Amino acid sequence: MSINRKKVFYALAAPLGAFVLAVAVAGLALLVSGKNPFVAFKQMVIYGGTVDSLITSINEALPLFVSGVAVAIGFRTNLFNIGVEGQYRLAAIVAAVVGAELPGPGFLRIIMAMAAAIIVGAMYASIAGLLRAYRNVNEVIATIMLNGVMTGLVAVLLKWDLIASIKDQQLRTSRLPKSAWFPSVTFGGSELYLWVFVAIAIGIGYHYLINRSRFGYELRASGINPGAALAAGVNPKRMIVKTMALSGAVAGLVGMPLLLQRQHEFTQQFQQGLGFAGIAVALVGRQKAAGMAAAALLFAYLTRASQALTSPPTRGTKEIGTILQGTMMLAAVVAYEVVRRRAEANAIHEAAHRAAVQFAEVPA
Amino acid sequence: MSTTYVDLADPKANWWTTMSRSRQIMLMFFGAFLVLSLARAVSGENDLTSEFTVTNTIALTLPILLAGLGGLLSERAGIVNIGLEGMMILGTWGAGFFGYHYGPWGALIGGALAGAVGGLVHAVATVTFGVDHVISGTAINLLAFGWARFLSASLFKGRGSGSETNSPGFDTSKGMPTWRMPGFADDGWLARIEFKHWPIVSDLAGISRGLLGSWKVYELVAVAVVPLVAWLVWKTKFGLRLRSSGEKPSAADSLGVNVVVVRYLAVIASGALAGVGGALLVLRNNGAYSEGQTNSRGYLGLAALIFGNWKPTGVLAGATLFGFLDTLQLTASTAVRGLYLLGVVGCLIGSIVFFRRKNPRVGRSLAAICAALLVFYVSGIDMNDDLVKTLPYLGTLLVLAVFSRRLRPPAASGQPWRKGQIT
Amino acid sequence: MTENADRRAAGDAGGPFVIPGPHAPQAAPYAIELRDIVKRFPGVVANDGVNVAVRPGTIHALIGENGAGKSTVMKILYGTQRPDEGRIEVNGVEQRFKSPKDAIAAGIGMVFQHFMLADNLTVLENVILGAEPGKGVKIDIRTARETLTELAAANGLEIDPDAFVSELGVGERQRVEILKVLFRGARIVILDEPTAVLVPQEVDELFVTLRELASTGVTIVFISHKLDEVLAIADDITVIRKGKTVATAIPSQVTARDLAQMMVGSELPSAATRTATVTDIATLKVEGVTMNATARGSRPLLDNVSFTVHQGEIVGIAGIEGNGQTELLKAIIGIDRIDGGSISIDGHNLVGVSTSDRREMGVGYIPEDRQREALLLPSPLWENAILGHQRSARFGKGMWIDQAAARAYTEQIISSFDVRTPSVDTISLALSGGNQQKLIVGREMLADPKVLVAAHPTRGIDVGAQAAVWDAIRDARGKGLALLLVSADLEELLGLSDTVLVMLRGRIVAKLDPAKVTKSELGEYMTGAREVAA
Amino acid sequence: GSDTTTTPATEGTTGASVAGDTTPVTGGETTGAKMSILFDLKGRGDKSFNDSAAAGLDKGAAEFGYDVTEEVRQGSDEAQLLKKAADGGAKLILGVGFAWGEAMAAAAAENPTLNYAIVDSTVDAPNVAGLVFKANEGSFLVGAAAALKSKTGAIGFIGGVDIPLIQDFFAGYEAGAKAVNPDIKIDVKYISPAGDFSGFNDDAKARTIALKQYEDGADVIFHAAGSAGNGLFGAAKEVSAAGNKVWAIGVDSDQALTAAADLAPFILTSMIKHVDVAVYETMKAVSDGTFKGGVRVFSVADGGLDYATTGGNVDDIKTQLDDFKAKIASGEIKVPSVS
Ligand SMILES: Nc1ncnc2c1ncn2[C@@H]1O[C@H](COP(=O)(O)OP(=O)(O)OP(=O)(O)O)[C@@H](O)[C@H]1O
Ligand SMILES: Nc1ncnc2c1ncn2[C@@H]1O[C@H](COP(=O)(O)OP(=O)(O)OP(=O)(O)O)[C@@H](O)[C@H]1O
Ligand SMILES: [Mg+2]
Ligand SMILES: [Mg+2]
Repeated sequence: MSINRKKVFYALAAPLGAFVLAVAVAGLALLVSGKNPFVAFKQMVIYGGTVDSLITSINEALPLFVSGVAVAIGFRTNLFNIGVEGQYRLAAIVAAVVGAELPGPGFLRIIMAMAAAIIVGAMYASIAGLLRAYRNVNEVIATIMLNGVMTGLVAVLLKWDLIASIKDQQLRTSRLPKSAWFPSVTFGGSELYLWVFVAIAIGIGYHYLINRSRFGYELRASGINPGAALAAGVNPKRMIVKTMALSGAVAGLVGMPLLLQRQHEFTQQFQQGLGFAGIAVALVGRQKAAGMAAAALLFAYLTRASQALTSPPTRGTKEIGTILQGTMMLAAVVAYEVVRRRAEANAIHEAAHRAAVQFAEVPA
Repeated sequence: MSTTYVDLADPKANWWTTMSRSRQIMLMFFGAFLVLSLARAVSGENDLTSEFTVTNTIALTLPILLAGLGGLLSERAGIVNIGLEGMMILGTWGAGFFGYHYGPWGALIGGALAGAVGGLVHAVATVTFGVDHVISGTAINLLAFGWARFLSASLFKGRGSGSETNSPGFDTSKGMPTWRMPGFADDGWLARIEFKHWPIVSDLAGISRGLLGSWKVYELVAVAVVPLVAWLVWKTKFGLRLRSSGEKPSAADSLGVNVVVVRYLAVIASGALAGVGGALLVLRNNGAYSEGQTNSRGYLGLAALIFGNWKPTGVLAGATLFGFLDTLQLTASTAVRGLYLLGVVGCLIGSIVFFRRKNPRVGRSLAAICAALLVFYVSGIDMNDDLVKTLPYLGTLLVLAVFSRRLRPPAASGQPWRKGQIT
Repeated sequence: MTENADRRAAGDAGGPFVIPGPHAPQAAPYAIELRDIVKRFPGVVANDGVNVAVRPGTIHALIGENGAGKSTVMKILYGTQRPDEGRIEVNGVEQRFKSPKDAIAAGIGMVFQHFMLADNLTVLENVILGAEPGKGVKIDIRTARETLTELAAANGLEIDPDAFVSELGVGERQRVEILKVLFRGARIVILDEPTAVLVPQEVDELFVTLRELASTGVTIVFISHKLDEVLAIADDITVIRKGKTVATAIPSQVTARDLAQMMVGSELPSAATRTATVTDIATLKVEGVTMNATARGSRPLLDNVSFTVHQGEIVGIAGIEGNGQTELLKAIIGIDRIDGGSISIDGHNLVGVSTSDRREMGVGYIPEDRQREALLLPSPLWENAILGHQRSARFGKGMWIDQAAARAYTEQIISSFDVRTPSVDTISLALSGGNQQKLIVGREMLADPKVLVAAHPTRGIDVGAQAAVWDAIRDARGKGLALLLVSADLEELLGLSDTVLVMLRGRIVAKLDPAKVTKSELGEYMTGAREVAA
Repeated sequence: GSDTTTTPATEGTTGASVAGDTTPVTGGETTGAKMSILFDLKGRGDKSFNDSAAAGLDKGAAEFGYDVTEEVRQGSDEAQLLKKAADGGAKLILGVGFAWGEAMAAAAAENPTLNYAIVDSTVDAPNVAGLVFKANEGSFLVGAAAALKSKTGAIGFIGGVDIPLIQDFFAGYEAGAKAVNPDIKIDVKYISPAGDFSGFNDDAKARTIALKQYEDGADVIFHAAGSAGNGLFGAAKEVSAAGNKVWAIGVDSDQALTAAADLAPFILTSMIKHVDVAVYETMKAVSDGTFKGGVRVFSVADGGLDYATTGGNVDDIKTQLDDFKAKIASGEIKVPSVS
């Protein structure tokens, strides 16, 4: 009974502690800037609690989650794919062109666009994989550099009049026909992107592939101990290329909810930064499918809720959202560690207690 | 999650690997110079080695260099620092704030202090709480952005030209002298030689004018960090403890070294250096912090660190390569044509090296690239400006791919470790 | 002391193995006196009343099963861990060490069970770390080098101060470890299984050094599983079982058999196998295999190596570490590429065959560095148990892994090889080194390999468990296993092998009949002191 | 963590509240209608585009008593913010910057009774006013000023990002310069390629480009690069300090007024895009009940674009510039444009 209660306490202590710490830091920041933190948090909670906010959070979490999965695949085999950023943008522009320009019924266009995104993402990431495996170029540099190269490639494509044109002062690809828009449902006036099912499928696929399949086993093994994996018959070079390709393939899908559900075209303005956000999602979610989903939702929710801070009386404190995200990220992991250490000490203490009791029962 | 970098390639012995390090470096500089000079002479793109290019390369290199050296201190002590970008942002902010109140020297010190605060947070998270280094770094990048804007709204808005995203400017030249070398800085005899555009001699003149001509004092301070870090890390007691904390913390711990303190100091210093890198951006431009100013230079510092195999001279080489290509890209799009020629020569040398190393597959592919570049060069097709802009990235990647080396990060870098742990 | 501790001490005093030890009253205080040390870890009581008393200037051996708590109590003495209960006295003065720094200040030095060396630093740097000579912030590297060179010469521990540790063999590394301790002027030296990785010649050299040290008044605590070594070197012996001191002894009054009984309560097993099961079917054939030098070395790693292992045969390979044994095993399993010659199994040439295909052909592999090459430390045991067999039909269908089958297999290993673990879901990091080794041996043996290449299969395993491994090997041999065995334990090598090959500088320099060669002769072949055409 | 130096934080508390209150607000006891202003990336404080809009907003709010909610887009939240504005009961929703376009088209269709306005773009809907500027015309004026002031016969242009909007500035600038001196040499460079908006922030790169253009003989440089333009001002000061007097030209608002004191003297003039006027007039129209959807073009003719005279640096060429202005307004000069 008491042990059970303790277990519950330890399970809840970390997330709760993280939350309290993050809120405290943010509250302090608000206080310092002369705003009433309670008013601010109330604004956030009220605004963040609307149906619209919740649905928006889900929609916005989709690309974050997929990006997290892409990064996590790399992490699982000790590769740091910092290039999801470049991979998804390049994939998105190609997918936009494929979806808009190739003939065919709507659903086929959606499939072709996603397939194109997967292929482009995988190919672009493979460059880093190949360089790492066969030229010993560290993938961190390679992907940082490929992100830089991507900006040039996207610019070239955007300026190529076969695939993009200027409309309303913006460079943009042709619009996908309405039939090729991914369906959505409306709740209380807000649209929920049904692409959420694709994201769920990606999460499930990721979980089973990594944890249940032979390929996932080898992938994890080479991440945990490359030497042992090699001795177990895993070719580390090929594993690097495969992992990067897989990570890139998923990365390619990051832009799809935006393309298929929101923008329906690729413009010079297409959302940036999702690749970097994915690193945070993957890490906070501990590279577990459910964890990353929770992290993505949390990040999206905080972004959304902090928009409340643009209204009086706490106007101009919206950065609290970013501060909350960063602090929560750190606080979450710190709290996990603290709780883990506490639990460990507690276990030792209990063991000692048991030993003493046992000993007392045995007559000398 | 922790990232380790594993070696895969195992190059066999050859004349190069058996040479002493200092000779390798000398030879490399000499080779690079010869190739550059040749490329300039043949292509007529005088900007490849002009005083102007060198001067601006220095300006664009230093922030990346300092971030990279900051990363070096941290990773040599075993803490991966992907928060360099955030610490650099804090540095720009601190430089903006302290510079406004206390002038250019204040900016320099303020940048260091603000960066150090970022380092301290990273140290607390990773060393004390054993948080995954990449998580902590990523969080710091987020936090730095958030705090910088948040604080700007309070402290900059309404002061002079300050706002949520900009600090009020200050005069960067006040009390910050420029050091000039007579005969180099002015249009003296060396300049005349440079403008003759003779092979080798003029190149030498241009480069030495750029290198020795004139320096802002804060730039000298920044450059002095390279030997300082090298000395600190390889010659001092603290340096040995720092390196051992990054190679095998349990060994250091078992000999009574306080790994925790060493790591704290290293990571805080790391933040300070990245912060100074940010301060240079403020000082070099217009004396004001401005959001987005760092533009991923912290990540580039990380790349330079890896490029440079976790060594100061290597970081210098990596940062300089990037700074040089970035300068060319910005100031001399046409000189990029000269770079084709450089690529031709580079690939040619590379292919000869690989043929001699009995690796004809790589040799052949390099020869093919060489031929393709040559055709491209001779055909005179102008490069699309958008692609020119990718030169620093492509160039760095190419150099790495051709001259890939055996990289060896500090063995314990990124690994979780707690005091008393034996592994 | 607590009441419990007193009662425990009282309870154990009446155990069956009390042999009169050195506990006679004496005038001078003990160099070390540990009393009723208790140390708990989550789920484990590592020390549950350890008592050790060491007379100054003596060599004191500490023995016990894997996991008995030897390393733990020594870590407590050195300050890396703090006891939950108990008292530490050094030279008669009670001490409470907060960190190794305090222990070092009290004149204690420790050589850990696993090397505590930074590979990428030089020998000199490793030695002076934390005690760097020089005024101010700068290291006086000249003085440091001179001091080290003198110290090394004085103690017969010659070594190149500027070599990187990564370039050193294990014997040399052990020397660096001892130099580290001496450099700090330690008067009490703890050595945790220093001989586990050494070949006999190196062991002899080490013992000469230890005796010299002891003669200058240095006190030495020595942990080993090799009981004949213990008898050869120790002045006094303390036996620990399940975290408690169960006996003390002096070598002149006990035999190895007695000691083993005190430790585990069972007979000392022997490695002898005399019934030949060798057939004339060549299973593994190695012909003229050559492997070129790496960047740093000058001689080929393998130089025209040829031999055959028949079905039902055990071929042993003797050699000092670094003479090509590792490379040979890696070439056979397909990790390292060979530059000449051929390797075949049942007549199939293995050129171009991947490691995973070789595994599927029935080649098993027990590597020499278990943590680096055989284990996924943060993963549960059942995942470790299928490593190398992950593609076998036994553990899954199509692209999926059958977890139930993997768990069942793990249970089988645990029971057949007596792996001490709470469950199949325990992570392998939490197993003691000896139990990790048993898991590895079990997973390779139970997979019914056709060929097994094994390096030091019983390294770090206590005497009891060793017997089980040897039995398993004999059984498999009887069923037709072709085993290539590399071992530093010459007794094991001579006892198990049908043929012994000696490797020196990448070549096979002798082929010997284990029945007709002695350990010391074998040692001479290994060092090149004696030469005979193979 | 609490990772910022405490000194500035505490020191700033007072400064903050003062600064916060200096903006003529808007919240609190205003009686007027609600409105939302949706700024472009970065929001207030970019010393250029957004600040110009903010100036008009502050004036309009004070005059017509609007209850204003301010938002800043972050690159992904445009639709959300528009929705929030509508839900908040705003009568006028004004987006600053073309990036609001797509989301606004959707939002306006959903809320046909609300009034929308967008700066720098157009939306085809009856309730959206597209407030567009002929930036090329304003740029023509400063191009002419540059050519008139140039002693070397060479001038420069630095664009933040290589996109049509910025290319339009160059088109006008070039035409203006050529109108004065057909043989003039114009260096042009964009900081970052289309799709990569870092060019609007990276003042180090702007500085490098400026130094090169000055080195190559240009003595007047015009920038359309947001806050990266500060790098140009720094370069102008540096080159001038070395004894080689050169000029920089600001953009969007009168940058001689907002730049740091030591840089202002090097700003010849600025191409002023009166976003403030557009914002103010839109607010006025809604207040008066005369608001109309459709395209509202601001041009030199109606005073939407102008050049700045702060510092008196262009006093000597004022007549020529005003002559150009008149000709553009009358249609006698047709300024080229990319779109
Ligand atoms: N840090 C630790 N955390 C958890 N358990 C530990 C720890 N250190 C030791 N143990 C446990 O304490 C027991 C004693 O371990 P110890 O290493 O002292 O054994 P040992 O006598 O040295 O064995 P071996 O002969 O295998 O070296 C083992 O059961 C081990 O699992
Ligand atoms: N993170 C951990 N969690 C649980 N137990 C651990 C952990 N780290 C170490 N241990 C325990 O600590 C003990 C001491 O480690 P050590 O390296 O001395 O191994 P050992 O038991 O002495 O091995 P060997 O069999 O090689 O002699 C191990 O037995 C292991 O059970
Ligand atoms: Mg032990
Ligand atoms: Mg052990």
